[in-house]
Amino acid sequence: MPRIGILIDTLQGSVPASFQEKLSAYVKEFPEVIVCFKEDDLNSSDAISRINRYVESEGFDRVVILGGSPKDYEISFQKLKLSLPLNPYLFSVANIREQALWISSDEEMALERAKIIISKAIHTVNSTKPIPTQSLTLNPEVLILGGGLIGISIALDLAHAGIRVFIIEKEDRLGGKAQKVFKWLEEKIDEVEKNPKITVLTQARLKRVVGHLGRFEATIECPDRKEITLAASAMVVSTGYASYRERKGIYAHKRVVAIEEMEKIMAEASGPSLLKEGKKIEMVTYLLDEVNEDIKIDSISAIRQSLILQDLLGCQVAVLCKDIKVSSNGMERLYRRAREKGVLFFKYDDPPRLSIVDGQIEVDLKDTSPIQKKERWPVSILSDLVVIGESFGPIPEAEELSKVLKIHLGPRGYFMEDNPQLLRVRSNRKGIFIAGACRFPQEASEALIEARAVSQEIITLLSKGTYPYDLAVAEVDPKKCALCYTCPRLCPHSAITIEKYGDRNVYTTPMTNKEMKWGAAKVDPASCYGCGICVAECPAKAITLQHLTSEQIYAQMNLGE
Amino acid sequence: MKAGSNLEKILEKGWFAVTGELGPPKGNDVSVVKRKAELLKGYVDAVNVTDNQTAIVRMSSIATSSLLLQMGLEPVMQMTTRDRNRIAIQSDIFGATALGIKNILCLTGDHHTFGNQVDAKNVHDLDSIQLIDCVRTMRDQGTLLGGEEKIEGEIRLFIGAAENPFADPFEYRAVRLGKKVAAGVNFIQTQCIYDMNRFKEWMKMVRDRGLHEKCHILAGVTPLKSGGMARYMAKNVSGIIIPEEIIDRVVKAKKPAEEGIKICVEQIQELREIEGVHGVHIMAIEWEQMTSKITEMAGLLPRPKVDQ
Amino acid sequence: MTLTKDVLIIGGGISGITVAMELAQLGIHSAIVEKETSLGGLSASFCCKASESCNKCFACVVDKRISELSRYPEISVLTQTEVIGVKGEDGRYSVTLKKRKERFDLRASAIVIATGIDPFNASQKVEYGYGRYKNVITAKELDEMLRFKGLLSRPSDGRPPKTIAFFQCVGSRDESIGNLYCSQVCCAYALRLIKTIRHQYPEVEATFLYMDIQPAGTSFQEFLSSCREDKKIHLIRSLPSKVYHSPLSDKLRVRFIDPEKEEVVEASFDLIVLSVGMVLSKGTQSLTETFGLSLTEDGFIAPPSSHKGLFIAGACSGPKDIDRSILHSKSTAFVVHQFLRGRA
Amino acid sequence: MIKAEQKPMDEILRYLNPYNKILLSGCGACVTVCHAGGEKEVELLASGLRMARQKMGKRIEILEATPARQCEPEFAIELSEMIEKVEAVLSIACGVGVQTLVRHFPKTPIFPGVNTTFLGETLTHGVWEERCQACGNCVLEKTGGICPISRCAKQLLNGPCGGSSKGKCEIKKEADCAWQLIYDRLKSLNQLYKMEEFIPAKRWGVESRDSGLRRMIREDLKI
Amino acid sequence: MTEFNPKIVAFCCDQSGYPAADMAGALKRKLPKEVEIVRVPCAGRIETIYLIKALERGADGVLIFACYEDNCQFLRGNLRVKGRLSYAHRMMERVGLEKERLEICHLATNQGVRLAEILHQKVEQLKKLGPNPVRQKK
Repeated sequence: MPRIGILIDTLQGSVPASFQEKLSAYVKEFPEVIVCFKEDDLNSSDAISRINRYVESEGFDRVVILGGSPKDYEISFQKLKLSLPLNPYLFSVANIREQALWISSDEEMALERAKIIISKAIHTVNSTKPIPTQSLTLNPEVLILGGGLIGISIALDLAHAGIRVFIIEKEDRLGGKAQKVFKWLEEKIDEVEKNPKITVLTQARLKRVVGHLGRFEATIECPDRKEITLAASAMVVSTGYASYRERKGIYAHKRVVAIEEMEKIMAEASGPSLLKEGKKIEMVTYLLDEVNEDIKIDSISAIRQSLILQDLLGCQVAVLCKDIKVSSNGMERLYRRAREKGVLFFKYDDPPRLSIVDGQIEVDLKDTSPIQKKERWPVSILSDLVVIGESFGPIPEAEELSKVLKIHLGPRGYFMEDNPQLLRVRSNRKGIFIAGACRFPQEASEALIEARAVSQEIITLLSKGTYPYDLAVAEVDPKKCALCYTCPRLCPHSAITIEKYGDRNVYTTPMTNKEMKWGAAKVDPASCYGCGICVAECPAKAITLQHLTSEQIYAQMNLGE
Repeated sequence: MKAGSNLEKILEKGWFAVTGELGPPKGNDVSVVKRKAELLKGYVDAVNVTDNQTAIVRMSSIATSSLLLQMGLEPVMQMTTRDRNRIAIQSDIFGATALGIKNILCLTGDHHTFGNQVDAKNVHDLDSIQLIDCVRTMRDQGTLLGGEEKIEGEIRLFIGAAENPFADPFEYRAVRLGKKVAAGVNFIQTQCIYDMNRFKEWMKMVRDRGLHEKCHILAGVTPLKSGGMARYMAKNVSGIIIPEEIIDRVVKAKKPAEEGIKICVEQIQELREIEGVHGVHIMAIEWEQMTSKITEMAGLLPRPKVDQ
Repeated sequence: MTLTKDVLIIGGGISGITVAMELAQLGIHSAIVEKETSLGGLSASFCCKASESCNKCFACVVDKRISELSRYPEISVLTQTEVIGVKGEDGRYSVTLKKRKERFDLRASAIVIATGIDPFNASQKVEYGYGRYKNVITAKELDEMLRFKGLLSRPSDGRPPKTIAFFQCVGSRDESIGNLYCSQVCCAYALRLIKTIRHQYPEVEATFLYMDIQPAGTSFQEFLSSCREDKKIHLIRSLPSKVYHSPLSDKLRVRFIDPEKEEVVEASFDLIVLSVGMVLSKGTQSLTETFGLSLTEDGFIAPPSSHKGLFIAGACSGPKDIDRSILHSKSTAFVVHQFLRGRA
Repeated sequence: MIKAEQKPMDEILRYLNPYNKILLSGCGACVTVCHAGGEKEVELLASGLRMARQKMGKRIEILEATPARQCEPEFAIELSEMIEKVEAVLSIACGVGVQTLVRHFPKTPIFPGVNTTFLGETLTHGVWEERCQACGNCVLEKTGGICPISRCAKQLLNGPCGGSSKGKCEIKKEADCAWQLIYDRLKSLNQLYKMEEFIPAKRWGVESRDSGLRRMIREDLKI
Repeated sequence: MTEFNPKIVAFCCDQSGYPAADMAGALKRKLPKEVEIVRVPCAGRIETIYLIKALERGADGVLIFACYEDNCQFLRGNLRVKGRLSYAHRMMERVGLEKERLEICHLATNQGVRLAEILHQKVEQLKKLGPNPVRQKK
């Protein structure tokens, strides 16, 4: 019979002494309970050492804590931080404060509740077996997909922190979209190429990935179809976004350009004015928010460009948009400056009409800015140049890549659905991170912060060189596995694979004592979060959660047989 | 001469043939057959007798066909593989020919779930092309399908089949016609045509394969009664394409029915001009009285008499 | 008495907490100094803004993080504590702290300032009558009402409002009060509030008076269009000029330009919610003097040169929502870690 | 593999009406994989039936078992101890499993708890589609590996009927036209000529289900 | 004749429902008497059979407190349990149990107040429905 020690956490007096007495009286009724004592602050490390002493002196092998929310204790006990006298899973918590004392109208009712909770907790410790922990060696090697602004800055961060980095770039050189925009990127690229810890593979394509966190093996197809295989502990997806604009009808006209092209035109501009086919450009109209309303990039570049055009190149600029996006640092001021410089801003609801009037383009719209003067609209702008917003989208390879990496795409085809629990930079798989515009097009300054956050996540993961994990996760009984592929399909973290010859499911035949190997699903314990989705869905009852069996759940229902 | 039917003779003479369609009664009321027969008599060279079309139970096409014979019309007996296995098919062919029926149209038949006996077990022992092959074997080899067994007496049938240029895959439809020709079909009646361009495209493919010389193609037409009908067919009947402008014409017209007839007549005239089209098949479904008017307006009257 | 830690973190909001946790995971010991009695700061008072499904307000993430904090023995938390002075520089700091009466020193190699922001004091916008009319409240007050009371009611009579108006850009993008910046979070914040209210109280009608709608997050487009589809949510591009109170009906009359009619109109509401902008907290201003930090032209803390061992995390470096505060704090943690490695 | 779906519970209840103690037996093979008759479904259905009967005021006792494969006699016979204890058996294995029990337990009524639907493929978790009708002489070689017997409503062998429109079947608008699929596939394999060849009438007789009980004998195995 | 307190089994997702329950406590919200809280790592862990067995074993009502859509720590768990719930509902319909006895409620960590409300409403509703008709007499 198990020997249980009861530990009453007085929680700095939030559990009245009288109540404590009643409880200690109650627990004595259980034969397996051999001792009951009090503690003031269980989260303190000296408390833990006291428990150690108790365990030795009283010789019990299981502990039930009567106190506050189990989450607090579990966090400090189960997360392998403190050296415990017992396996953390031989502790169980009866939440008699939040779930009894505080939610009951009177103490008697509270006691009733507490009793039930305690008996459940005792049942739980009785029925749990110790769950060992393991750990995984993590080599400081990281694979980065996409050598644009974000990929580069992560690579440099990591390299400085002493991590070996591989960059896989599909183009023939690093830099991606940002090259056009940021001059300083050149030196960064230079830095990357000089850094001994960084290896860059250009014109390369990720073909296959096997393994899990800490042991990813990526097969990369290099030019001349040569294949190489790289090992990495973690991976970063920073493949950026695709921006294109379908040019049909009037949008194909030579006087209509996209913002990115405008960037080039202005860069080439020499002298005090902007020329197109030798003619001076006087009126420039920006037409934004036609496609993507929810992306700031266009508004910001439009304001930046318009200032230069208006100020240095002697153009009159009008900016047409649904909403001007100024929600990033300093933009409101720029917006204000632009208006002071004479840039005109118009807001529209129904898209403006474009028409060609002897070589120029006339833009007509209904201005919806809240103003009283009638004559301000309908507005009609005869422009030498119309600059249209990009239309942003996920990169064409996104879908294929998501299959190779076994990570999800969001509804709009960008990497990962918008789920706060992922804290933006995490993917559904342990060890794979998402950064920058491949998750959603955003302006550089914000994306760079995201990049740093990813570096931080990776450093945290790799700094210790090992990844400890306990086996309180889903485990497959190979003999029961029906090989139905349900769990690999459903595992949200792609932690399950069908192992044709998994070492987990080796058993020996009685006669020959030969090792038989059989196919079965296999959970990678380090990548499993222990959510139990596969357990619930497995049609053959082949999967169990070590620390939460069906039997224990029924016991928690407390409905009897 | 395969069978020496009126239809065969007219086509062989190279005249422009006209066939009509007659739906048997949903019962055994012979007067219905009489009434409809009167409406068609003298305006068409032969009359298709449908075989439980759209899987609605009607008087059997064999019985109806032989009634028509008594009334002095030439029937084209339609036969589907939906309801008969190869035993029933072959015995029915014995019977039909014994009753003097000379034309047969081999079909797979509308799926039974469209009809009024949805819980039936369909047969589909043969498909339409295998049926053609079966009839040809009986006629030309004088044996039963797949067997050496000689048939007592001789089967003389002018074998027809349907083809739908408006179903998909379009590029395959002519090929499939080729299969039917290879299986031994003598004449083809098409699904009703509204999309003239697609039909012409199809005919070109047919000619490229030289099929128009191996069988007679009768172009199918159906007068539109109303805008409603046009819309419904365009939307719900797969394998029928009705161009918007035609729907518009009927919908906008003051007298839709007359407009429908007018369109039909124009179509016939247009079809006549197409190389390889040897006749028209007028499917005036439950509107038989219009057949006379259409043929008259289209200048297809009087129907030629072929000397016995 | 004197404590010694690797890092001192000033401010126990989501940013401070995140920095501390990130560092703890790297084995770096830190102390969080929080002037209030409990951690969490501004974001801890936010309610969940889900409707049929999650609207990505990140409030739940804050609660989770706070509860996780006790996991880390590397982190010591000093509540009701304030910074009085600092000695030393370049990674050798001794900070004097005051907890209630007692004063004590804390030695640290790096200092992270994560003091966050205060909501703009709405009474400065006299024309909106905040502080004068009971039923003019700030979005924060509404948020707390929903989180702790769990119901929607008018301060004046406790009855549930039928019509609510949300004023955007109160204290943001406003030259008249010298705040020439966009607080970046208020649009999404207010719209989420509207959405969750509409979900829990389908009879309520909400009017959203704004200048420009600022996007936030990956699925904002869908979110926005779902707001537009809702017949009982009116998005009007126009900032109100004045609010009047009609004592008899106890309603609030709002004057603004109707962009459709192009003329000044008046509409009356049961409750007015002001989406107040962000300003650097008063406490922080004195801090910046203590540490000799400079402010940006928008009045937030300008990033100091990293070799000093002084770092900024979260919204005190410029308006941020929870989401981006967390990201920013993580990135700061990275820099801090690098700094300490460099010294070791 | 074989696919099946559970029969409506009221129908099952009707079968079991006269009995107060039954065995509910699933199968560890196909019906487990298609989530229709595995250990879990046994447990669920048993629970549901007990509740329903309890509500009728007519309690029923249910033994539960899930042999690895009900269609193998030896596995079936393992149930005999339990079956002796009960008045009837409800089997949620496929039709084969049910009849294996029937063959070995002449005295006990055995009822089916599922409808055996078809031989099919899993498209995604929770979606299955028929692929084979076990017709007994396979035509897949002629049809680019797509089976018109199981996937064409009219089981045509010489190309699509007139109801094939825009790649869909006119009988089931959501279903692809098998012959469109065949056409596309042969096209991509450059084997369209196969669709020009006339496929003669199929031998539905001898090998097929229309020829009464089919039995396979491998002389080399059965000695 | 003592008054009828419905017995409710409340499955609480460890990511939302359970912390919310704690918060309800922390805010000193009173909860109905007969509530059994079953703590699960994710609503996705809840098998259909648990729901059915809970009813069979005499629970008057069963509630699932799961995360909001798009906010599941494990991405799809809350959706999966929704599917299983619909299966259970179909079965209950055939058995003749009211759908109201089994329900899913979406919560966030910080909605302790809402959790308390829901529980109280449920109790009222169940009092109207009366005791679980399939409860086995022990």
